[in-house]
Amino acid sequence: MNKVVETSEAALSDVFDGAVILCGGFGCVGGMPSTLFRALAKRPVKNLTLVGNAPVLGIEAQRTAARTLKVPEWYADGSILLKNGQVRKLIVSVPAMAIYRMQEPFPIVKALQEGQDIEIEMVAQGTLAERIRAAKAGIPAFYTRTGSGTFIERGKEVRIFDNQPCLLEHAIKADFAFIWAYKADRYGNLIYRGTSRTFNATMAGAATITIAEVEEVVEVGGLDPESIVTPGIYVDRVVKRSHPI
Amino acid sequence: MNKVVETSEAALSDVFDGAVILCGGFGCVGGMPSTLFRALAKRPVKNLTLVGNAPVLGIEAQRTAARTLKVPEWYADGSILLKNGQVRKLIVSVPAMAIYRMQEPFPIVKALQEGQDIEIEMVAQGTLAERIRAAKAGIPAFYTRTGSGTFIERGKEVRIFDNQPCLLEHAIKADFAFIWAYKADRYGNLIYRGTSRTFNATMAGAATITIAEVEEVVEVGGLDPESIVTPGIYVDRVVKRSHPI
Amino acid sequence: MKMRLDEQTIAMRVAKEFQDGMVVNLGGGIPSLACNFVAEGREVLFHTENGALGYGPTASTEEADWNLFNASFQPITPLPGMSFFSHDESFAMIRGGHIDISVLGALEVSEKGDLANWAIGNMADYNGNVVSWIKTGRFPPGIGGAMDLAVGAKRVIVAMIHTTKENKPKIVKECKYELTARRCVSLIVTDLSVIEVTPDGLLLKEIAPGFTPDEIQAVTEPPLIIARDLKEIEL
Amino acid sequence: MKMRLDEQTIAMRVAKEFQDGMVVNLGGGIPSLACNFVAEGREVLFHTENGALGYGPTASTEEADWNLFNASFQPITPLPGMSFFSHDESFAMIRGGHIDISVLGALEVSEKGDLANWAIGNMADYNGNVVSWIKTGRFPPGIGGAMDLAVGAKRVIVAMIHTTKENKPKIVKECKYELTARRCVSLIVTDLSVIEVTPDGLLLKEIAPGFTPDEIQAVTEPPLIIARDLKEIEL
Repeated sequence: MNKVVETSEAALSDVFDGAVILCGGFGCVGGMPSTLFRALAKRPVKNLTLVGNAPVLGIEAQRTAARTLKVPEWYADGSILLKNGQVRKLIVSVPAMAIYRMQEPFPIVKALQEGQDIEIEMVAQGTLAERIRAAKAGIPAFYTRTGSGTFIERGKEVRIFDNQPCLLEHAIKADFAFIWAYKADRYGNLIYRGTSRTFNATMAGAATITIAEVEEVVEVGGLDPESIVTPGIYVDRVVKRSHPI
Repeated sequence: MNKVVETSEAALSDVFDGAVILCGGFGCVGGMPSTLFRALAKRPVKNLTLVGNAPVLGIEAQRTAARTLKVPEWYADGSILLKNGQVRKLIVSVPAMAIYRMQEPFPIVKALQEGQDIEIEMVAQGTLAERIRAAKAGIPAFYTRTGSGTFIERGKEVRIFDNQPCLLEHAIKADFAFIWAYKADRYGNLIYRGTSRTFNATMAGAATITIAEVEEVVEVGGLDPESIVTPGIYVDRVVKRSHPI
Repeated sequence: MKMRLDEQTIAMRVAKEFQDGMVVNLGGGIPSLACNFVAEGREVLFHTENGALGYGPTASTEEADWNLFNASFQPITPLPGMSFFSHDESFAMIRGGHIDISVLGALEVSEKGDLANWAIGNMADYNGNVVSWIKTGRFPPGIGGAMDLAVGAKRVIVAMIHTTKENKPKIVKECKYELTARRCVSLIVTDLSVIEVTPDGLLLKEIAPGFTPDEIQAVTEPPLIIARDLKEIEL
Repeated sequence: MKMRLDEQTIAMRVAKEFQDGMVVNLGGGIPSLACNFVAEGREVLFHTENGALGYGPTASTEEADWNLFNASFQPITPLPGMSFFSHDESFAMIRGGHIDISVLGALEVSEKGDLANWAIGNMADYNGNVVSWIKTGRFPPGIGGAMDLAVGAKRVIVAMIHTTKENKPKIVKECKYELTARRCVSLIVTDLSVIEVTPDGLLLKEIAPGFTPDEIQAVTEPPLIIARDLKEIEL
């Protein structure tokens, strides 16, 4: 058993037109599977659905947020797929940020203004995380109070539990999960680092194929069994990142 | 902030008649919060509901299962509450085991044969874990295929997702969680050991009050932030076990 | 002398609400400043949506590490007793009622405690179509963790400037912007006042130095109930 | 010479199904023995409901550690690459379709692949009242993880003795005992045969040394389809 793949190109050679992709990370530099996004941008696949918290903010937003902290040159997120016209739909919590004043419009704003036809499903961040976890855990649907009485409620079943209106939310079914991790072994066991764990650990195992971009590959037995965050059962392919953070 | 309580008696002084208690562990010696069960057996509370995988098998079952392995003298599970007539209801996956031939009947069989009036709700193990996790996570209810087409289905809402009939299952609301952990700090951060993690980590934070019986209390900072399994947010009281495993 | 509180001072007043042992989540903007003002002798655990509990003050540029950020995209510092977890676990904490206080910024708060804090506008202005809205590039909306925090935290405190830049009330009878959640806000701390949301209405409890209740009422849409023990904002 | 497989040999035949890289969950009884027969050169990760992946063979009494048990209450040994997790995570793996093979014992299997393996009897015998059943002390039922495994694993293999102690068929037209799940079993491995559950019915594929298809049919309630390439059970 060896889940380590030599190149990111090989790791995502079977991504197909119309694929639904879970995009790891939170939306800032730490934990973003940049190498995988770069590799996919070179492949002629289109009509992709990107699912994530804020997967298309782009590098400019990072520079604005980071202020004096340096954003790595090799940084990339899902916005490079957006720029290429490869994206058909976003299922996200934050498509762009109102608070930042940037030189250029956010990538999603630009794509829409350029005439791209992109569907956007806005999801509350916690509901997004839970819908992804539900897919991993074989739970087809669940109820949550989040979003009740807001525009999120539209078109959804409302049901009362403990006198509180709750919305029925469905698992998000995805074909691929692109995630980042700090270290892996060839079984696919993963550990993370600090707040870069975030959606990466949530998405591992939530898609048909989970591909992990990692900083380091260690020997089997090199990760403490008590401290493995993502057991290898959830990971299909591991590829070493070319650029360390 | 100091969640460490000096004695197990003090840790559960507010357990009340009719309380619903999540019982940690899996059903065998490792991970069973024995000290807490012993302490509660000394208090005159009754009409308790015990929730757990197999919380009332008793020490005889352990001896039968363990064969030549020695069962510690101080071992106890929820069956000591059952023997005292303190239990009104069980929500469990395994109330007793058909496979073991023991000298005496299982504690639940004995209690019922002695005329105790005890309600028993049988739950599939995974559904039990998920209903407990749902309570922790603020999910009032969810759907699962598990149990569909079996006696578990009786009285439950059945709904089709992806052409498969699923059952609506509800979060289990509990007043107390009795759990075991290996190490804690005074913030209530916990780590476990091997397969003794099991339902203990699932139940932490799933009840109004979570009480952890631990082998060792370490200084704040003594647990690796990447390896803490149960963040202190889920734990209300920590008490050091008098008997190490 | 009249003196509006500046952002740091609003955050300082909010931080007075943090008791020893509490878990507090801070939203972006003014709320995020409150992590620097915990009272001496109190241990408060700060939670961030992207998966950390027990972080310290904001990091300097030299200390900053891309693997140690909060949900407002600010670098943070580690503290002993800190822990990291996945995003689903983080929102299990939020949705499951494990956060003692959520401090959020607001665009509008209604007299019933309805909160609007994630969209500067209303879907109705765009025929209910979020894509049309985003296409305009005008304040493209983003939900983030606010909806979950607003329904899940034990207590929601709003920290904000009392009025818009045009001096219009942000404390209103009914929110016009898209809602975050209904009837969720307990306390409003602004540069002018501290107001509690009660079943009887908005209770003016504290007031900025030199201001009169009438002056606060003039920039607040719903009628204010004046607390018997109304006092100057205490820090 | 006629030769029924013993329990170890049944487990050995089952283990032939385990391919390199697979995740396999073993139920109590005969299934639990299969962890000792993984083919050379294959790495198979064994999963146990109580929260471990990648454990090794059963532990000896000297090696046994109360913190290292499987769900069948047997001590297990650690292996490099092993991991531990909570019970909810363990069943996310099971329910979520991450287990390649679940090997379960059975009391009855129907020709459609229905499985009964957790209760020796039927609730109807006790007016549908589980308390009345348990009170009798006769084979008190316990569900455990079987229901989740039966619906969640990619493939369910039953490993059992072909008949009851009274030589009655356990492979039946309809299960009379309480069901674990409907239409879940793919393959049945017994001391007498290897039978695949197909949409057309039960396909007899392998047979114990010295036995004839008629002899297997005689202790099997539903009609068996004889595989064209029927062969002796291979180990």
